[in-house]
Amino acid sequence: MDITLKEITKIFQAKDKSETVAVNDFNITIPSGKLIGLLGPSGCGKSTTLYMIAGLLTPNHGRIYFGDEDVTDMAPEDRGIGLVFQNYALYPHMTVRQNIMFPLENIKVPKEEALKRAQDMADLVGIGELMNRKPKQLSGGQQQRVAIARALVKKPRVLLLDEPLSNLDARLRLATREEIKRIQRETGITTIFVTHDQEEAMSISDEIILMDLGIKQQVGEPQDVYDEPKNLFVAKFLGTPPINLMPGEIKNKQVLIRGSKVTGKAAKNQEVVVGIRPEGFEIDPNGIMELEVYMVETIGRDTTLIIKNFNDSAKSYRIIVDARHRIKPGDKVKFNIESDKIFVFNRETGERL
Amino acid sequence: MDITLKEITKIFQAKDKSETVAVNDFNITIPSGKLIGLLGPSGCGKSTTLYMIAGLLTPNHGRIYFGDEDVTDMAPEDRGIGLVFQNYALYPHMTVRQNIMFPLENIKVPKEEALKRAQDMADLVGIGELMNRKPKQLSGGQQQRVAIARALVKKPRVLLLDEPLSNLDARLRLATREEIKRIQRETGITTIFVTHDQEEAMSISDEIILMDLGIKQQVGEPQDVYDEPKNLFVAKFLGTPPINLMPGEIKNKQVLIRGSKVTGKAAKNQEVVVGIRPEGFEIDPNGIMELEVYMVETIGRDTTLIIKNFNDSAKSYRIIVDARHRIKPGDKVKFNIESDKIFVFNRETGERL
Amino acid sequence: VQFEEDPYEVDCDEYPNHVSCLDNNGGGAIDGAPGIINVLDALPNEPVTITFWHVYGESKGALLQEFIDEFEADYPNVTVEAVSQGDYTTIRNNTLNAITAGNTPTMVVGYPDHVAGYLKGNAVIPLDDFIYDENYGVDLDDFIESYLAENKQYAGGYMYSFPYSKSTEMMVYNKDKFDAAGITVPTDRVITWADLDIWADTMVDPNYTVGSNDADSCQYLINFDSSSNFFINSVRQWSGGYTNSDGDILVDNQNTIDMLNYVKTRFADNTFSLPLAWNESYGSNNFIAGDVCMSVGSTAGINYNIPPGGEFEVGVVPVPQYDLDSKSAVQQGPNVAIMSNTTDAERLASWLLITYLTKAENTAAWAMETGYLPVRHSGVQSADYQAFLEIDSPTDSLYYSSLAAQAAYAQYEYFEYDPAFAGAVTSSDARFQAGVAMEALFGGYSAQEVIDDMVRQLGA
Amino acid sequence: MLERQNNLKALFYLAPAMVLLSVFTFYPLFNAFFLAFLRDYEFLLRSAKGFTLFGNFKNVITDPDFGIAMKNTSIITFISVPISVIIALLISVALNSVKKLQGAFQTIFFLPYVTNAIAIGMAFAFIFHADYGLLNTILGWFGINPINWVGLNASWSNAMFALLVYTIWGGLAFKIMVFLSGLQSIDKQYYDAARVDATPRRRVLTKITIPLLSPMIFYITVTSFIGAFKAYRTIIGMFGETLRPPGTLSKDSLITIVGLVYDALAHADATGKMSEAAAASIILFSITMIFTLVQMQISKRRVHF
Amino acid sequence: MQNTIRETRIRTILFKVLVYTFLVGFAIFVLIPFYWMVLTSLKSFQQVRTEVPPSLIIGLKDIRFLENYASAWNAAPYYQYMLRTVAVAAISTTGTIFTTIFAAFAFARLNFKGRDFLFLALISTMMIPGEMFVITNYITVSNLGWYSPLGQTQTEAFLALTMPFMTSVFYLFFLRQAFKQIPDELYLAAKVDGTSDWKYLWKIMVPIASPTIITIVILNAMGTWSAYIWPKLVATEYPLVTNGLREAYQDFFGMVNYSQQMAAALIVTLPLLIVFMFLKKYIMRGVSRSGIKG
Ligand SMILES: Nc1ncnc2c1ncn2[C@@H]1O[C@H](COP(=O)(O)OP(=O)(O)OP(=O)(O)O)[C@@H](O)[C@H]1O
Ligand SMILES: Nc1ncnc2c1ncn2[C@@H]1O[C@H](COP(=O)(O)OP(=O)(O)OP(=O)(O)O)[C@@H](O)[C@H]1O
Ligand SMILES: [Mg+2]
Ligand SMILES: [Mg+2]
Repeated sequence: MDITLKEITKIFQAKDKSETVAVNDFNITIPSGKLIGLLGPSGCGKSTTLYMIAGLLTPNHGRIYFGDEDVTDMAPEDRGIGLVFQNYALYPHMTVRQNIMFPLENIKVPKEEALKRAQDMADLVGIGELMNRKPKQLSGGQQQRVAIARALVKKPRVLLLDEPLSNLDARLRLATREEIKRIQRETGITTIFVTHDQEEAMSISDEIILMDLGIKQQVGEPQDVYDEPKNLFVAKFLGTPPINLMPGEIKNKQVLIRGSKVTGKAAKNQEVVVGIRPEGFEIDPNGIMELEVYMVETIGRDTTLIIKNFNDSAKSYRIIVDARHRIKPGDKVKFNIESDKIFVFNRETGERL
Repeated sequence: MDITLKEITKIFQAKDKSETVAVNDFNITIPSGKLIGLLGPSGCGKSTTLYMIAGLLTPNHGRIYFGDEDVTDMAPEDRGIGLVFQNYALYPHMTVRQNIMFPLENIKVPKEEALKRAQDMADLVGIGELMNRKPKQLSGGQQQRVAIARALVKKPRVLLLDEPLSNLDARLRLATREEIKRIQRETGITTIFVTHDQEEAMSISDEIILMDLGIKQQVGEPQDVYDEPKNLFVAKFLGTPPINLMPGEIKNKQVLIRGSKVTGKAAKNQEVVVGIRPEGFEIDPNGIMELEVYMVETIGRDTTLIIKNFNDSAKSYRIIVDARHRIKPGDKVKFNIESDKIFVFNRETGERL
Repeated sequence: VQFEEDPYEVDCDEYPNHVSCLDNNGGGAIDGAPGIINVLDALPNEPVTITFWHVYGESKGALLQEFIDEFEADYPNVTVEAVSQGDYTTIRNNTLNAITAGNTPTMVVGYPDHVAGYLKGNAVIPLDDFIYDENYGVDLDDFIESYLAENKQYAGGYMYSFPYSKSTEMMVYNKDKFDAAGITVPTDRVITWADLDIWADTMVDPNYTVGSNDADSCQYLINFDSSSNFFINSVRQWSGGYTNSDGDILVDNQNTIDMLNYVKTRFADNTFSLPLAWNESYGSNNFIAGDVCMSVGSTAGINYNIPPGGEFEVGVVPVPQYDLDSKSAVQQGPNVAIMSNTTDAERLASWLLITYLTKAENTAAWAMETGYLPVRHSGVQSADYQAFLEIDSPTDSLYYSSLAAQAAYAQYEYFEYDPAFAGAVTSSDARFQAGVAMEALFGGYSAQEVIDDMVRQLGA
Repeated sequence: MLERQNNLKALFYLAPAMVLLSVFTFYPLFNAFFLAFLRDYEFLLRSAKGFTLFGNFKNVITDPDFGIAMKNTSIITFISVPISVIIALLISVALNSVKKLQGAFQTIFFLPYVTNAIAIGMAFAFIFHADYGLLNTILGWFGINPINWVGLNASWSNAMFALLVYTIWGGLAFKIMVFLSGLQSIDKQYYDAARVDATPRRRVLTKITIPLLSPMIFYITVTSFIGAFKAYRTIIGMFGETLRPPGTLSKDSLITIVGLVYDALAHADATGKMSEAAAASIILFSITMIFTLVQMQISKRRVHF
Repeated sequence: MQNTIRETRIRTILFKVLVYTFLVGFAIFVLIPFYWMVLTSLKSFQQVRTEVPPSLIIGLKDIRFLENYASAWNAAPYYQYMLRTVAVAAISTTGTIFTTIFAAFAFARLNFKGRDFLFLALISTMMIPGEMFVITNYITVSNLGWYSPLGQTQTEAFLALTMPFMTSVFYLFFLRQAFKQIPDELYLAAKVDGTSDWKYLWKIMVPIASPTIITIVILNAMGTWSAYIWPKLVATEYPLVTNGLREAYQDFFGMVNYSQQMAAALIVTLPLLIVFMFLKKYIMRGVSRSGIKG
């Protein structure tokens, strides 16, 4: 069952009448059975969007459809939704087991089966031993896992996950997200997954949606969005370390940075912002760009060169190179730039050229 | 001021008398003015450790020293601590401004100055516009930032951060953690930082502590720990994608996997676990190990080869290679293994050999 | 708490007026001043403040205050703080507490059994020394005898209280109905229960609907406002015995049973009734509404029985008697006592106030306004009061009060008061149970059940 | 809560209340306890003959009304408390769930608290009046013959029914206010979670609201039980000093244990009566205490803090 | 599917109807005596006395508003009594609020020796009928010199009227329950923010528990407003409103002018109702607990 949001707008009004536009004219169709990653900076309206889909918030404007059905006025309890709240919202007076079983009891799953399903789900997220504890007696990550189990256990029609893994360690996170993905695949639940972890979003999502300031920025398959950002926001938002942005200009279909051509672009002459992904640099003694290395960081398996004082002393750039290159701070290194890792944006609108 | 934990043990006792050993005989000295990353799987006792340092929990056993001073029995409010709670713990009835100013009022900072400092701190974490909102009116990430601002604003003697960035997007996260690092450097506050993000832990920590099941596993500079894991747990825990573990054996000082030698090791013959970091594989037509590629994933800037059915059909291995290598699923590829990316562990104790 | 071997062995040198130090001569009279209280020759010149606890609400309280104001004008150095304590139960409880706290008012209004209780705490003084004092004494002969007797029934026969506000019962009847039924209620003799039986035959209509106000019939012939008084009066008339001042309950005998059985039959044939018949505490509403032809109630409550719009004429006569040879009418109403925790000056000032309040013209004035009766013969005889008794114009606002007072005086030969006793069972309890007994009888219980319950409750 | 003990600080915070309580509650309490063991105590003289262990208790227990009082007290307690707590709970929850007219309803439900006692008495007399009372009128619609609730010679059970209605009515306002203030401190998030989990309304009530309100329910239950064990004023209010329907005898009395205490107190001037009042209080105290302890024990498992 | 919405809507409407019916039903039940009070206060003395059965409505022309209310108002110096009652209520409520807040805090948040026992001891004091205290307290107040039937000063009267009511186990227990509902996390957060217990209490606990505190204020003020026995006992010359109300209409013959009495009762009740209406919004405006996970 696909989910369609039509011109959804949500405005919060505070007591003093000041308004916050949390979601602004949002249009999207989430294809049936897909897992969609919802990304965007903090406060951009992700949770609000999920809550509207869940029916906990009512949009000020616009309609929401599950399949062909207009559910805008449907009560949350009738929507068949599983939701992991960003702040868990575990029932404090229930044990882990009771928390997980709660949705099952609501739909009158026989006790025996409910117990089993709850236990299975808890085992899956690694809290099978803690079934008799109260939420207060759990660590943050354990609580989060209870929340996940509670949302998944009833096999909802639509699954909404609001940063469900933020408090888990990397390994558990990987395992859990793969479990979620697996369950989602097997059952074909349409799923929306809010996360701040790009790697996570990109690796499990069929598509990702990028939001900013309540407005949809780009939708597409993760790699496509990464490879072809539509605007500066998207380019900046995706990628760790983030893309390196430099002021440049287009002159005669050539993109120039500090006067030297880095790539070509069929566009009229103008001031632009040029973005180059950290991995888009190739060390080449004949490279077109010479940069002085300010610092070298080796984290885990990566070696990052940090460039400072390139054009703006406050800014620093990051270049990821193969660890084999033995580069020391102070070295001047020449680079070529891979053309598919370089993007040019209108300096005013941020639109990609 | 350095912090010393001496033989700290914390046992939670539930109503039914069942006990959970959250922290077990923990010994460590955190050098003055350093930023220490505390890592470990969910539920391993990180928060508990922080709470004991803060004085919110009393250890069942052991002493805690700030410098030479035994603070084990000191009240939390006298310890001069800043703490970002994993669950924020914002005061629900106060506005953002009041929340941030609260610690300043406690130390009787003049109103004017307090207002300014609160505003500055809020601006720093990007919530300067939201000062008049109540926590309820904020997004998850915004709440978390209020919590950070509140902990930092009073420039505490000791700063304890419990997954302070888990709900922030990558960019904000980077920016915030760098701000934290900067403030920490400038003021020399001894800081403990709990995070699940290894990259984060490794990039900002002067040292990292690894915990598991309430027990300290390894302490050291991040890269050292990564490069020289003391035991299987540490090796497994650090690194994304995680290290590839294969059963192997030592025979005549040779480490064998499925009979073929991968490296040497001066140890007596035994069954071992061999760990190879994903980035430790080098494509080499004459490589010592031939593997069939099951899947190729390109996420952002990385290309990951996924190997299945190597020796255990349930397990898959991940190899990260340079994106230049055009490899398709089904290809059989030969690898050499970098000797500093391969670790050998006792199969029983998990100790590194 | 102090422990004493026997609290009844009071040091009589120290407490010469304690109840235990007095001979109980069975309510006999004491002649002359016993010399227990030191009566000052004159009020000192320093200011004296006395506190007077009473039970009077706004209107009676205001009237009392007028007397006090006059009194204070006569004795400029005396200040009287008159405070209403609400009702009799409250004043008694508050006074008991005050005694225990050693923090009493100077004088209180109360029933004899209250005073008998206070006496156990050595808290009231005998007034005899004042009564017989040359300067300040009063002529006891001027007081209505039964009032004096009531106040002398304490141990030792001393007067620990002094008559103050007295009332009795009278009967009202609906003249119009009687006229319509062709019956004349005799005013020259006491009505008997036999009369009632005869009238009931004509006037009680078994099919009477409440509120219909038939011209010549009623639902019940006669109502008794106070079931306690009804019981006590009746039991006396039937020589059933009630209680004595030792607190013995004397009702468990055949006479009482007979009386109750008789009353029960009269309840059954609607001759007699209690306000309970209409779920009321008093019968006045239903009397006015015409549901009952006659009603017995307190003289002080006469005005409640008068139809406000003058819908019918009301006659007032003495209470009917069963047996003309042993007539009985209750005499009730509080007395006043002076507390012992006081100075001689305060005592004297209090006594002066008491005598002032009971002065002939004052007791008469008080009586006319409140519906109580004067405590002194001279009050009754006073010109004002005599004029009051002679009011015969129904338009006069005091007309009915006057009728009530006349009825009262018609029966003052046979005023009877409740023996006062305090202790685990008080005379108030006995009176309360008497009422309960009558009501239960009305409710359908048998005479024996009622008596048994009464005896059981009074722990005889 | 911090795990560490801090007796001094606690003392500081407890001191104001404790000083006042010591003077005006504990001291009188011990005083009262003490009296129960005095022999032939003279209240007015504050003197006694010595001590007795059970003498006063024996007097209370052998009182013919004691058994009746015990029966009435238990019935009032165990019927009125559960019913009124449940009704108050339902009303508060309903009230909390509506938007329109909420303020008006709240005011209405508070009214019993400010309504003059005499008016209440009159109104209930009207409600229960056998001939034209509201209740019998309503029953009449269903073809039920008029019942003599509190009138002349009304049966004990009818009178008790009326008393229970009256008691329940009288207790609603306070309970509703307490529950409302308690409901306010429940995080709305739990209701969101419950809705998403498709929880039927009844289950929201029983599984979310009630457990989360349990501290207040506990409070109300404990204090209501204590209050009901002490029932007396309501009976006076309804039946006057006789404590029973008019025209009945003591076996139909609705007297309670506190009624016995009052009875004894009303004779404070009689030898030993104060001690009996104290002894009756202690008997009541013991029963209530046992019951409260049981409740606390149960609440340990049921009350979620 | 569209059906579900309709069904839900119908269910919701049905449920609403049910809820409102329930509320209205009980509202009527609760209102009867109050309505009675208003009704009686508007009837003539005559009507109240003689009507059988009493009428449930009253014709416009039968209303005796002015008559009853004016004479009720004049029956006692209510204005003066109210002022005094307000003062007494203000003092004792302030006292009660402070002492119970402190003690409830200790019981809800502090860890000290014998806490549970002490708490039980406090609760147990509620199990003794209040009149057992009255006598001793009366003696105490007398011994303290705050009361004497002879010449009590205004100050002494206030002391006697307020001091025994400056704290209350009943409200202490209530507040402790409310305090216990506040998440521990906030206490911990405040601690590391360097907050003293004192400040935490006033800045965090009290604002969050404000619905309960307001409730206590209302209930306690109400208690003073209807206090009768104690003022009667220890402040004979400084009556409070209820004393005024009761005594103005005390009569030994049950022939109270109910109309006027009810009018007076309403006059006396009105200020309280106004205060309640003003405060009740604070009860309903709870503090939403967000910003705490779990
Ligand atoms: N109050 C408690 N009662 C019982 N057990 C508890 C309590 N608090 C924590 N624990 C247990 O102690 C262990 C350590 O908890 P802690 O919160 O320190 O973990 P953590 O390392 O912070 O985990 P996370 O990363 O998930 O937050 C966990 O297993 C947890 O379940
Ligand atoms: N109740 C509210 N009243 C006013 N503003 C609100 C309210 N709830 C949310 N907002 C604002 O709406 C915007 C969107 O909030 P939302 O919770 O959807 O953000 P988000 O994308 O989930 O952020 P995060 O990643 O930080 O959780 C934010 O700016 C937030 O401050
Ligand atoms: Mg969010
Ligand atoms: Mg934690």
